[in-house]
Amino acid sequence: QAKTLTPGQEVDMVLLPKFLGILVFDQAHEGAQEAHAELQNPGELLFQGPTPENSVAGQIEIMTTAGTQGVGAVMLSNNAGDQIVPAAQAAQQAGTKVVTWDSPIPNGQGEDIFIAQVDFEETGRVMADMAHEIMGGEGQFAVLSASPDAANQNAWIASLEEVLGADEKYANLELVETVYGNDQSEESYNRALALVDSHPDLKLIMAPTTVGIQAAAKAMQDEGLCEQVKVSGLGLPAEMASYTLNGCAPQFALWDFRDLGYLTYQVAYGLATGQLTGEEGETFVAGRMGEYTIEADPGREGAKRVLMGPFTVYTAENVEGAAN
Amino acid sequence: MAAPVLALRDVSKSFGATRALSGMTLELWPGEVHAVVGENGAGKSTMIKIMTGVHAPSTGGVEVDGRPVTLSGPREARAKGVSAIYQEPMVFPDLDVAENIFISATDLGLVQRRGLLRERARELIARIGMSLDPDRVASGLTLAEQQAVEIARALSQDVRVLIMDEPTASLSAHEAGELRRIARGLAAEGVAVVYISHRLEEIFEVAHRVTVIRDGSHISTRPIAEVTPERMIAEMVGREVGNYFRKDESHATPEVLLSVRGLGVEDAFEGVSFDIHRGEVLCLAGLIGARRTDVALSLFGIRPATAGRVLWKGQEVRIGSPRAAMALGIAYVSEDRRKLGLALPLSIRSNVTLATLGKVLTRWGLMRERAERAVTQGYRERLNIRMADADTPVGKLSGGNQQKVMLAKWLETNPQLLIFDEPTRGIDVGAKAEVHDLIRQFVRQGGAALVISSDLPEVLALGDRILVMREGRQMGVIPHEAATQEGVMRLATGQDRDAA
Amino acid sequence: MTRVLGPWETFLLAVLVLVYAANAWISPQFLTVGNQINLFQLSIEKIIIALVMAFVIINAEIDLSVGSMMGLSACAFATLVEAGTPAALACALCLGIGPAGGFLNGWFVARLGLPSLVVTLATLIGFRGLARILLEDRSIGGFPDWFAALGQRGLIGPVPLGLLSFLVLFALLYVVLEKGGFGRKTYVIGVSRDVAEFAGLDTARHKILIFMASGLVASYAGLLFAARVGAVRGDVGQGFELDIITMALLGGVSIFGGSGTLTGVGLAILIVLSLRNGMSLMNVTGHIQTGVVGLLLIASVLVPRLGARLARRAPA
Amino acid sequence: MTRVSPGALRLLALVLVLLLVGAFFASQIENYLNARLFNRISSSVAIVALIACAQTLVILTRNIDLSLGAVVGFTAYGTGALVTAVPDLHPALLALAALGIGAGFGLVNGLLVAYAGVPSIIVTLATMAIFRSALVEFSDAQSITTDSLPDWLVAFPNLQLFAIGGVQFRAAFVAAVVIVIFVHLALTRLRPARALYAVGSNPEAAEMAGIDVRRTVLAAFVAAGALAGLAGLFFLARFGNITVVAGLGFELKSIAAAVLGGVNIFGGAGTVVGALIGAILVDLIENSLVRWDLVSEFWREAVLGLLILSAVTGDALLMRRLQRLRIRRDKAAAPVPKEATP
Ligand SMILES: Nc1ncnc2c1ncn2[C@@H]1O[C@H](COP(=O)(O)OP(=O)(O)OP(=O)(O)O)[C@@H](O)[C@H]1O
Ligand SMILES: Nc1ncnc2c1ncn2[C@@H]1O[C@H](COP(=O)(O)OP(=O)(O)OP(=O)(O)O)[C@@H](O)[C@H]1O
Ligand SMILES: [Mg+2]
Ligand SMILES: [Mg+2]
Repeated sequence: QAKTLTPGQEVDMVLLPKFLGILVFDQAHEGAQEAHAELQNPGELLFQGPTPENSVAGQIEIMTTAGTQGVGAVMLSNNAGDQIVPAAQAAQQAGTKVVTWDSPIPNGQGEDIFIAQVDFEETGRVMADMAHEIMGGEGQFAVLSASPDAANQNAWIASLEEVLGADEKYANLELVETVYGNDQSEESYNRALALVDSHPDLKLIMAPTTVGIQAAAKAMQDEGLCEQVKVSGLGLPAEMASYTLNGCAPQFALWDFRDLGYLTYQVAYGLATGQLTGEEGETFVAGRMGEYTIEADPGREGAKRVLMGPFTVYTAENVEGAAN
Repeated sequence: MAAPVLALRDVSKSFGATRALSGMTLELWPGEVHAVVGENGAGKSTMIKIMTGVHAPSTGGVEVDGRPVTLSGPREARAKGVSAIYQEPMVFPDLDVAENIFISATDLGLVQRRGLLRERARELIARIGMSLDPDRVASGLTLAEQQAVEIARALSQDVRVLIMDEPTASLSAHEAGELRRIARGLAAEGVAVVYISHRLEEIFEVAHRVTVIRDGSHISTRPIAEVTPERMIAEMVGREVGNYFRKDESHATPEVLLSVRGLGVEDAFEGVSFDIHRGEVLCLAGLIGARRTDVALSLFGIRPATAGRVLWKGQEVRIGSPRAAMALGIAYVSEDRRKLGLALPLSIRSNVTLATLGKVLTRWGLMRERAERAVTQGYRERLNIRMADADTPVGKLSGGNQQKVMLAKWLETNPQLLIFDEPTRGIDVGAKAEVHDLIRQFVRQGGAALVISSDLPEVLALGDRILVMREGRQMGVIPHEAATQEGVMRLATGQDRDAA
Repeated sequence: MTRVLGPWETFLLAVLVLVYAANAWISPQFLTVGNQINLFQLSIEKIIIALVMAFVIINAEIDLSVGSMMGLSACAFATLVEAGTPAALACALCLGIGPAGGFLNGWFVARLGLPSLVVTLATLIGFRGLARILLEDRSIGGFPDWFAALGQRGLIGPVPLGLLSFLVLFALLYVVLEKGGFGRKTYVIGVSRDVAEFAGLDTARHKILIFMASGLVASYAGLLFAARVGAVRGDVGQGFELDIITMALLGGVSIFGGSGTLTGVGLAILIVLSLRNGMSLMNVTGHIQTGVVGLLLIASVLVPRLGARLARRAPA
Repeated sequence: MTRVSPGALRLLALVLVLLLVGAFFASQIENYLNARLFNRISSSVAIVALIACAQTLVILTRNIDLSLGAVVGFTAYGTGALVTAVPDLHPALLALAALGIGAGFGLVNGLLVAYAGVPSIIVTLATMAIFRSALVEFSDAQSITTDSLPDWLVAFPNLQLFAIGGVQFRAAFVAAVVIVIFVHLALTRLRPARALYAVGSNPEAAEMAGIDVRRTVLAAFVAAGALAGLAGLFFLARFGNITVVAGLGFELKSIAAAVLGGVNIFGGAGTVVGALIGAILVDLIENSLVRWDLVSEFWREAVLGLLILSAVTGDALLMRRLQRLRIRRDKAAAPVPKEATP
């Protein structure tokens, strides 16, 4: 039966986003703070991140320092790929729990558990479904991703490709190209336009990144291409509402980052205080979000995850409500 | 009673431990050409930099029209009518001649009018007796042309005090004469002209009064009529100096060290042929733009020859780089010591051993500091270099002493043929004599010297033979016995062509 | 004798002592052996390259491509290992990449006379591109244990290979720059290439050598990085060049060439590292750290200058 | 005798390179040379041109400004926050605010460089970090989004002023070109602006000639900051969504554009029109590479690096050849100097 976490135990926690200054990470921070207060942890909750230009080295550095300081848990949205592994393992050896969220450690080493916002397999299907619906079941589309080094984006694109190949339903959808906008408005915007130029029959740009989807939508709108080329992917309702309403981006999906931060904190607290063992099959109550079970991560051998789910797909009907 | 237009009152200036000026007092009156003479490092340049606000005096003060002023910099000095032409020409290589002249003029309005600029530049250049295209970009100008630009710049606005720090150092005799005429002319218009020069003969031609300084102190100020050259020199160096411009007998041996046949460099010069014997001094004379420097550069491998043959001790050689030249035993003492001769911020000792680093390295490529100091000390004594210690940056030495450091660098390579390009430019009489002795001593010991000089008395005093060039062509070779100033000049200006 | 510490180095030393004292006072973990080693290890690639960057800048050039060359070597190494090449052989091969890249940089700069800022800006992009071609969007890990151990564990006692290399390289380069003929030439060429050329030095060769050395060390740093973090992606070393140049400049190396000492660079490295580490231990977040290092960079040039101005004002 | 000035020569060489690059891609990419290409390039060049112009002003004085990208980012965010807070703000006031914010940053740089005597690369390396840190701190992780911006601002970059066939001349591009030309005229025709060239050409001589070197350098930085501020506003208008990474990497891009445009990195020579062409060249190459089927996504950077290197090399060699020809012609045409009889 589900374990309930005992509040009031002291443990220092570090929430480590990819980098600072991005809205979704701040939302996750808010969620974590909420849980921190609820669980009445007398220890500290630190929100520490590197600068965008220094993300990889910065994450490794913060992870290392956390180990040195002996904090109870580091909650990591990994931007360093497998390169974080030695630092994470060193931290684990020093007694620090490493809980990843948003973006895991690809090879699963150095990580106690991953809090998956959604099922990565499902991400592919959700994107394929949105594409299918927007394009009316057939035509060319392209992917505009963040950087080639972003592990979660890469996993999602891989799962999208898999779904496309596996299911008859999507036989007439053709993924023509994947380009990278490096999560910069300018690059993403220009890439989106270049896609349109090089593929005259393009019907959709799928951008599994909040910066990319926004820039692509803006580009299509600016160039009066919304009728011809639609935009979809993963986006923030607040940023996308107007494009959804005017038809440039009829559908997109996302999960709630506040919840993700909240859930992550619950798990990390449980592990760091020894209340959770982190074993597969363990079931616990995550405050207001209810019951969750630790399970094997189907995408990464030997890794464990807690699946938050589900996606919210935003359309003209629900986007305004979510934006506020 | 009227006040002097500019005056220094009991001014001292120290740079760290170096005392460049002490208790200097000087008055400049409208309408006079006031010559200032002194040995290298006596403090002349420092004095004028105080007059123009580049340096602030350590103690004492500057007066303009009898009122004490604090000059914040050349800008303010110019606003008060004090302009200077510095020892080292200062042009803007990226701008054309006209803009170089008028860049800081205040009376030309906000909008640049090229036509007007060009017009006025032409007038000014004509006024100083030069011919120079106002549209030429300054990066291609020769030293003399740069100097002309600077003079024109100084004249481009109202001046009450015009300071010339060795303005004729890089000019040919004709231009130097022109310049002296201008100095006199300005004085006649009521300008006070300060004229610094190491060429004593021109001091007597141009100056109304002359001030001698030695070791940063004021020695004397007198009307020119009351001074004799001997006395002036004695005051400058603190002792009597013999006749230093005396040609001693030739030491030339029959052995030909270098011979050049029909040498040419594309776009520079052509058809230069001569022999240099061991023990001989061959002088290259000519006006500016005669392309003598280019001859030297090609012999030194910087601008390898594109035509003709070079024979070294009878063997035909190709000199493709300075390294190749040095390997043969050729050294080149450049005329542009700031740009090409010395690493100014580095210490004296690193400059002296620059061309011969290998000699002061251990087997492992490490510096033998003691050896390096010994070498430097040797030249300090031999060339009488005035310096605090071997670690002083060369840039802090006075011009003349810098020149000696550069010479030391090349002597250390132990060359057989030394090419001197304007070796005594900006050097005081004492030092000049020393350099001449050095050159003579060098050839006497079996070396050969190729001396490029625009100073005719020097050419006559040094050269066993004199090769005259004009606009990239060899005009003739005159043996010493047959050489006169007029003869050389006639060849240099193209009124005569020697058959030899 | 020349003084071992010039005024600048003395100033840096004072700052360093201050930073160390403050850190030790505030954080009990600061002076632990583990933390002191981490302090170096976390930036080991940058500080190793910074030592050679000092040569490059003293020589009046700049090398912006070091981060990319580092990345390229690391990626090439990973690709080779993945393809079955023995890691030791792959190391040896990849150490050749940097010198080759450096030669390219040097050739364009020294022989063609293009400004190094421009050339290495282009190769910054180009070498990074080659790294991307090799790895595309993949990440390669799983290097042999001995290789990972070199990057992650102590080699002599707790001191890992990286730190050891840094110390050895520092000693070596100190001698070369400040006691050797090569160093003397570096200064002279940095002051004025023309003067050096007229004195018969082969300035082009010298410059090319320095760029090649810079590439060699960048390659080595790339391998160290691969060993330290155990996996390689196309973005290895991206953006490192600015931190590296910052350290060299803070060390008193003049951006115009011709002056600076390795002692100064060494001290500057220690200052930056200990300052960052101290702030990390005090939980100061990334952008504030970056800002503080920025301020330090300005202050370090400004303070002595203002001091000198005040001293001049004061009666002699 | 008519002569082509070295500056004009350089521009000609550049235009030639531009045409060559265009012709090359036209042969590689189907349906390449059309109005759409112009529209694409012109829209994205609008922003880069401004910072390239800004960078040029600074480089001319023998300095460099690495903080321009951070200034663009901060101003984009700052003006976005301002217009969100005061939606009815007059466009002119908003533009003024952008100029002001940028100039403020430029002032900080300029004072430190010119009056405190700290080398510009050090100052701007530091302020690049500081300004961006300030942005992270100031923005508090809140992005500006298109929704919160007034319509006129969002529409501005694509507002079509006039069109020739399919070739559209849009407001931002036209504005940028007008500004560049304005700066160009100022630099070539205004006497005080010539001081920039003098200072960069030979700072010591400038001091001796009585030019206020410090004020000149300060002015260059302030003007560059103001231009970058304006670029920030354009950035805001074009991309709508502003986060802390806005403008990241613009510093290097602006240097690349200026240098490709023939601005001498050691100061004293170059034109902003050249920088504009340089910006177009960089953009054209980047944009075309994305469309070139032969190179995959992962090859693009490598090819871009190669192209920049070859463009610079080609330009340098071409310039050298042309210069030599010019000297020879000058010589042929120059009057023989007159020398009087002594
Ligand atoms: N900036 C400086 N720093 C230190 N010492 C200096 C500086 N400028 C000049 N000096 C020293 O001051 C003294 C006077 O130098 P100054 O240049 O005034 O001599 P000068 O009379 O012009 O000599 P010359 O005829 O060789 O040009 C010299 O000893 C010189 O080394
Ligand atoms: N018309 C010209 N165009 C380009 N470069 C020139 C021109 N004239 C001279 N130079 C260069 O200027 C330098 C000095 O040459 P200059 O004309 O002064 O000849 P010179 O006879 O050596 O005179 P000096 O008496 O100054 O030694 C040389 O390096 C030469 O290449
Ligand atoms: Mg002097
Ligand atoms: Mg000459």
